[in-house]
Amino acid sequence: MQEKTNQSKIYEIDTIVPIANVSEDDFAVVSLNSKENEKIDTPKYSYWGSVAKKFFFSKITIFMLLLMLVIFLMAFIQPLFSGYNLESVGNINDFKARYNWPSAKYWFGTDANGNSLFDAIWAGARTSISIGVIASLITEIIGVIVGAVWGISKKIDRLMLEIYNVIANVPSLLIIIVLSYSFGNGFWNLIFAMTCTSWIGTAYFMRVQVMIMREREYNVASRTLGTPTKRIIFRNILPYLTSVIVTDVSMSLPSFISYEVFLSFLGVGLSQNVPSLGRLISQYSPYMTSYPYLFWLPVLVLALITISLYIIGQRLADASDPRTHL
Amino acid sequence: MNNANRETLLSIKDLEITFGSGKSKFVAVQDVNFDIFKGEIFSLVGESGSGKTTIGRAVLGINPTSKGEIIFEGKQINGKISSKEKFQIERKIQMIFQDPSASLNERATVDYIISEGLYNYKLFKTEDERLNKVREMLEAVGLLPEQLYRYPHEFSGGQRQRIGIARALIMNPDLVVADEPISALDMSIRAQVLNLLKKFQREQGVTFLFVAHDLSVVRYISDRIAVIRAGKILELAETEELFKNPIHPYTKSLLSAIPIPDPQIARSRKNIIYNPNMHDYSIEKPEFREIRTGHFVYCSDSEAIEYKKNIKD
Amino acid sequence: MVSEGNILEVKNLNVSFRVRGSEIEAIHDISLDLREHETLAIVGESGSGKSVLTKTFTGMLETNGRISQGTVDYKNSRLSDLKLNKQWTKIRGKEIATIFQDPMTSLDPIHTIGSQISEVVVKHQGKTKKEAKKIAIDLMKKTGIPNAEKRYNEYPFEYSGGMRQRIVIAIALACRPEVLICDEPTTALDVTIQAQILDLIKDLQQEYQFTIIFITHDLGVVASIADRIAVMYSGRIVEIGTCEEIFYDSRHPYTWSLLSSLPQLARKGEDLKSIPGTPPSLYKKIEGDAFAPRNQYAMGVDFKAEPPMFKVTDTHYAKTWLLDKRAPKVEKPELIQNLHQHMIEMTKEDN
Amino acid sequence: MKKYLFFRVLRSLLSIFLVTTITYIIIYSLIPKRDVFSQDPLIQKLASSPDKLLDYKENAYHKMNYLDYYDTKTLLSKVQKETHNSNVTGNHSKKNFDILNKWAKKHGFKIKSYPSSKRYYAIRDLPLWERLGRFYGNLIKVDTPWSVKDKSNPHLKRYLKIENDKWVGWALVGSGTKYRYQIYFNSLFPFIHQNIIHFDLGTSYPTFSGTSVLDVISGRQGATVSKKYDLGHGDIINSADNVYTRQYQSKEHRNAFDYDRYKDSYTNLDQNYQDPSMIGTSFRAGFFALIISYAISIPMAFFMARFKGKLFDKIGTGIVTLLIAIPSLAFIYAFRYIGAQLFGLPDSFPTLGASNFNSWVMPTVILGLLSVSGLVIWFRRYMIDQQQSDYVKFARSKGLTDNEIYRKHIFKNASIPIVQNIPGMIIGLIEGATITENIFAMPGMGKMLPDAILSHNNSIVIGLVFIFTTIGVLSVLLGDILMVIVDPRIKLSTKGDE
Repeated sequence: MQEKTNQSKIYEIDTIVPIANVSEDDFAVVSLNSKENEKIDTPKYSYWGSVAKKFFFSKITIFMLLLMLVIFLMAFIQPLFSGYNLESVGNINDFKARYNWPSAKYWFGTDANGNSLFDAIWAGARTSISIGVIASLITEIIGVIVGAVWGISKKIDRLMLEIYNVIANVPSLLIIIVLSYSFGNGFWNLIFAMTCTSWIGTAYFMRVQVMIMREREYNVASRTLGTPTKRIIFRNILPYLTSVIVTDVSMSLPSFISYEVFLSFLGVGLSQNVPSLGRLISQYSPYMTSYPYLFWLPVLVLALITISLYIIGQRLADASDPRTHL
Repeated sequence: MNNANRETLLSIKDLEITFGSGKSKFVAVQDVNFDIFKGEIFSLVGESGSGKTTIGRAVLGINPTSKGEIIFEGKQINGKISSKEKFQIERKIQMIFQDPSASLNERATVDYIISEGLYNYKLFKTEDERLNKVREMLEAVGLLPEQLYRYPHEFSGGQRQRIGIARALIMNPDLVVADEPISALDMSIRAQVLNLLKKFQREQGVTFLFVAHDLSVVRYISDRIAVIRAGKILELAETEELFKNPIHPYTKSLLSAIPIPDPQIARSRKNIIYNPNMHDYSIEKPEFREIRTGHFVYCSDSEAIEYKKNIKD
Repeated sequence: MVSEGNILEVKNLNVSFRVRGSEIEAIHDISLDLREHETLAIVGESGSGKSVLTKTFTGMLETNGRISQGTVDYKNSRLSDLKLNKQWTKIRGKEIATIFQDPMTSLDPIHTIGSQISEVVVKHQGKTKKEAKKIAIDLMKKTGIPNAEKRYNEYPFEYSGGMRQRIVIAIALACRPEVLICDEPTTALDVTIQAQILDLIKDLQQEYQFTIIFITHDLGVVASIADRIAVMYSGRIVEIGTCEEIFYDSRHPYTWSLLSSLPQLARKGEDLKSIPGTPPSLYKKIEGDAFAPRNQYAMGVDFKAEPPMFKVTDTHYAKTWLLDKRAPKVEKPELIQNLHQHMIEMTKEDN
Repeated sequence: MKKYLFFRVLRSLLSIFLVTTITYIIIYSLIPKRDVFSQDPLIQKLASSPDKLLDYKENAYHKMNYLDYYDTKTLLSKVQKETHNSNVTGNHSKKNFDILNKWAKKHGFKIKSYPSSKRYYAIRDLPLWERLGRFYGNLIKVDTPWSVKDKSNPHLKRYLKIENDKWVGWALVGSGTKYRYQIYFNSLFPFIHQNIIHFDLGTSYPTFSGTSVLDVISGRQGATVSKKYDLGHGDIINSADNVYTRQYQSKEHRNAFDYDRYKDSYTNLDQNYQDPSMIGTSFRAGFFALIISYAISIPMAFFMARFKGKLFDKIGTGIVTLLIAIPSLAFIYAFRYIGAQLFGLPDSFPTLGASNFNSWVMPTVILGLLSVSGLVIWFRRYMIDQQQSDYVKFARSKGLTDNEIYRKHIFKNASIPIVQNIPGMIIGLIEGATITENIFAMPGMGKMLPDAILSHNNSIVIGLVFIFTTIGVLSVLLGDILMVIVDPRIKLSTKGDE
């Protein structure tokens, strides 16, 4: 406090200001190292390091990450041992095996055919997750590449815009339903139907982002340095779009899973013998009041999958935005 | 100095640049003629929208031209040229940008940013050679070699602008277009950058096309100055000549607007406002004329006579 | 309560910001009086805290910032105690209005120019919409908008930068403020427009008698307009005095550097005088004199203890150890020693 | 501006055309045509009589434009008429075959014989382009006083006049036209109706067999209802007839009772049904869902942005995250469960039917809620972006209160992108409706689509694609025009070029 009042005090010129620890010698002009002024005091910055730091900062994120890991492991390992078969009716006449409420023996209970819901859910989850992940990957890869080229090249812009305008006006669920109807049922057919036009939405989104980027001065600078377009895309533009791309993935993953669920619910899409969460939900929806566990457990698992994927995606997108690193 | 004996590096002839087409067509630059001599700093001064940046970018081949020629080292470089030729010219003409925070790739290290051109033209044999070149350049612009692997946003505005300068000058260019390189910087930092440009001119004989809106800055740095307004060059002269004998009323107005760092003079000084309607060009068409040696003004015949009368020496 | 003749008083003001868990001091121990009807220029480079200081006068600090110490008084009210936005709306505009640097973005893009002026007239002068329109058109004429009646119904995107800044000024005038804070109003403008806007502000002050705080990083600009100048560096006022005192008799080495680096003073064939290095990062705690690392006259003491404010005259104060009795007597740089003489010669020569 | 609009509309039409054509080609070239019978119960019944089965199948293909099919009787009448050879019969013989085959070759047909009777019939596979040609050729039908060509009624008057008709009141009445009332008015939305231009999207099969696709989608549904028609002079008639749909009926099909009632040849008419059409059902639910969705999201986003970082914002963000992350199916079930348990609302539309208000509540509210999350996220984002802008800072410095700034400036500026999003909302609603209508068994277009797919009703699928695409394209067009109205900076003429 003493020091504070001292600072505020005003002294006449050419007086001796009383200060501690200062001698007469300190009042001599010292020479400066001009390089010293150029030093940067802040610790060294690493982009991915900061992303990781920011990402793992939140407890919710870590919880969701663990949840997602558990679900993924269960979905991809458990079915290998359970040998679950959707169409198995072996226990249909064994009344003891039918309609068991969740218990120590049947963790998630059993259904009308005496099949274990626990097995069914993980087998279904595997299909649903696979579809979501594969469809998102395809959409994102094609979308980002096409979008980057589309945004850079003025030549193909007009043509692509026309194509986009045609496709974007049609509800995507309608496209998926009609295509999966036309191509027939099946895992890969469904993925094809889903990704057939979905990439163009991503590509358009990327195009807009790239066009915003394209006119930025640092890209003009790269052009004056003779940098080829390909390198401009990979070094100058895509790195800026990581957070945008991650955001897009985090939205598209749950939506593809949701599409699969709904299509299976309608009875379009996957073949009859492939288990999926959508199929389980649709199959068990009549039991909503009589044997609610049959219906609500698959719904719950489905919700947990998409929520964890979505939240992790959003957090990752936030973390990969350097504005949050400061 | 006698201009006839000097080697011309860049020559611009009857340049016209338009944007858009049809109804929305907009002529940004018209009837522009000037030469830049080897080793000089030539300044193009005008307000925003005058077309000065457009000309600078046309020289770099970023803006297409609609008429006229840009001749660099005796060869036309605008219009249709092969991409190979263009690539070779791109190395020789470099640019320094206005906004140091927008013109550097924030996701790349200083090392990559400065080396970008070296990579493109394979201007090094070994990795060591490249690193040495970059270190030398860093030193030359007053930065520290230890900052090689830092990212642009870790630097201050003035430092970033020096990175931008390093990136352009490591290419060993013949001509550098500096597009308002200091107007986004704080007053106290500006001098650093100007000194640096001057140093490269002096020591390496680099030629500069310096684009600015402020005559006070330009006076110190440039050898010759062209004043541009609404896409047309109105006056061109050697720096001291222009300041001592400004002829065109627009130049006079620009000069009168320079803030004077002296309270007594500043308060009494009158601001000259230029009215473009003062010229009557309905009968006599204006031209770019040499009023006296090396001093060109855009005027009509009768104006030229008038101007010549008023020249003091 | 402010003293007689003053309209605003700042005492021992500290402002700090919370950034990522740590406290950063943006304003350090500033005391300042604003006299009625004067024009005070605050000069400093970006990050020196000049805008932050004036934001405390209108309660417009960013949400992570706060006044950690000291007081701000305006007439009869203690501004530093105001918390709610509601209390501030009595001050903002009506008492203290601000115009900002970028006229291109200061106006709402989807409302007409006219409606944005009359909105304020209705609010602060209690007029009807019809009366407000008349007043708005008058203000537009006064700020030099030709064809004001017609342009009343145009949108901001139809105006040029200079014209928009005139509109921004017209809006500020419509508030009838006592104090007008001009936060770098000409930095984004061309030189000729800058000169015109400065003239306009001067003329309007003559007519409306408001007090001006003029913020800029260009010392050259304020010579014609300022009555007093405060030079800021790293959150501190390092020198304050009348316009003449700052230009002709400055005492702080930072002011010297600012003056010497003005391009108008440059001599052909010599290097421009520049200030080496960069301003200190706010993240780092400052010890001693903030300017010391860039100060060619720095002494050992500058790295150890913060210099106090020394009084040069009744109106002139500087915060540098060079004014201590123990310090060696340092002459200011030769370039600015005979500034006035030099400028007279130069203007003569240049016609 | 006009020129831009013209090209804009032209492009929209082209979009509709392209999407419909592509769908048509994909469906008709990829889906085996025999699939249409996979759900058809008649196939089983006819299995014992192969001739009838074949006739049934070929007739169906004919209706669906897969091929042209002439059974023996039709074939013979064609051939006899053209060759003036009355000796030819349909019986299996070399002579008959030669004559028939000669005709068939000339017209690109193939002569085949029925499996058991061995009598001849003719078919011609239609190439895809010809089918497409027929589809578009028949797409638009304009009704004129010369539309009716009935040889049995040579004295039919041909006119159009405006008169006060005793059945429908003031109307543009036609004679010689297919429809009696060309333009008429009534209390149903959109109050002015026309019968001049009709779209024909083909014939539905196997469900709603034989009905035109458009009638399936736009015709009212449910039980018939009687209405009172007051014809003046105390003459009151109680009838289920929908008099607005009176169409020309040739003499041979004429029903004496109807002829007596209407006193002219326009006696072919639909009934009045109590429930709205599929399209009507979907529109009704969609329209109110749109309103619900905006009514919830806009204030919610407004206050979340207004109190950014505060409790309301945090709770709102949590809710929105959940809404986005939970698959819509799960969300709908959960909500349906809550609605049924807590408010006693029906969990299926047909339980109480379209006439009961309660049936509409849940499907509409849930459809609206489905779009809330997206809208809230975007509107909040736009508002927050606006908060940062300089003009807000300036508005504050000129002494406007926060309320004024939010209401007059931020809200309006943030609304511009929202207006642009309206088409997206409508397209999203179509998707949402597909889900909700199925879950609530609501008889709308959204439910019709999967129904049509499961029953392999290709004409309906294409018809629905056409309608959905048209709605999508028109809403985008609408969005663009709205943008010009709300944003002074945009001029239509430049927007198309840039």
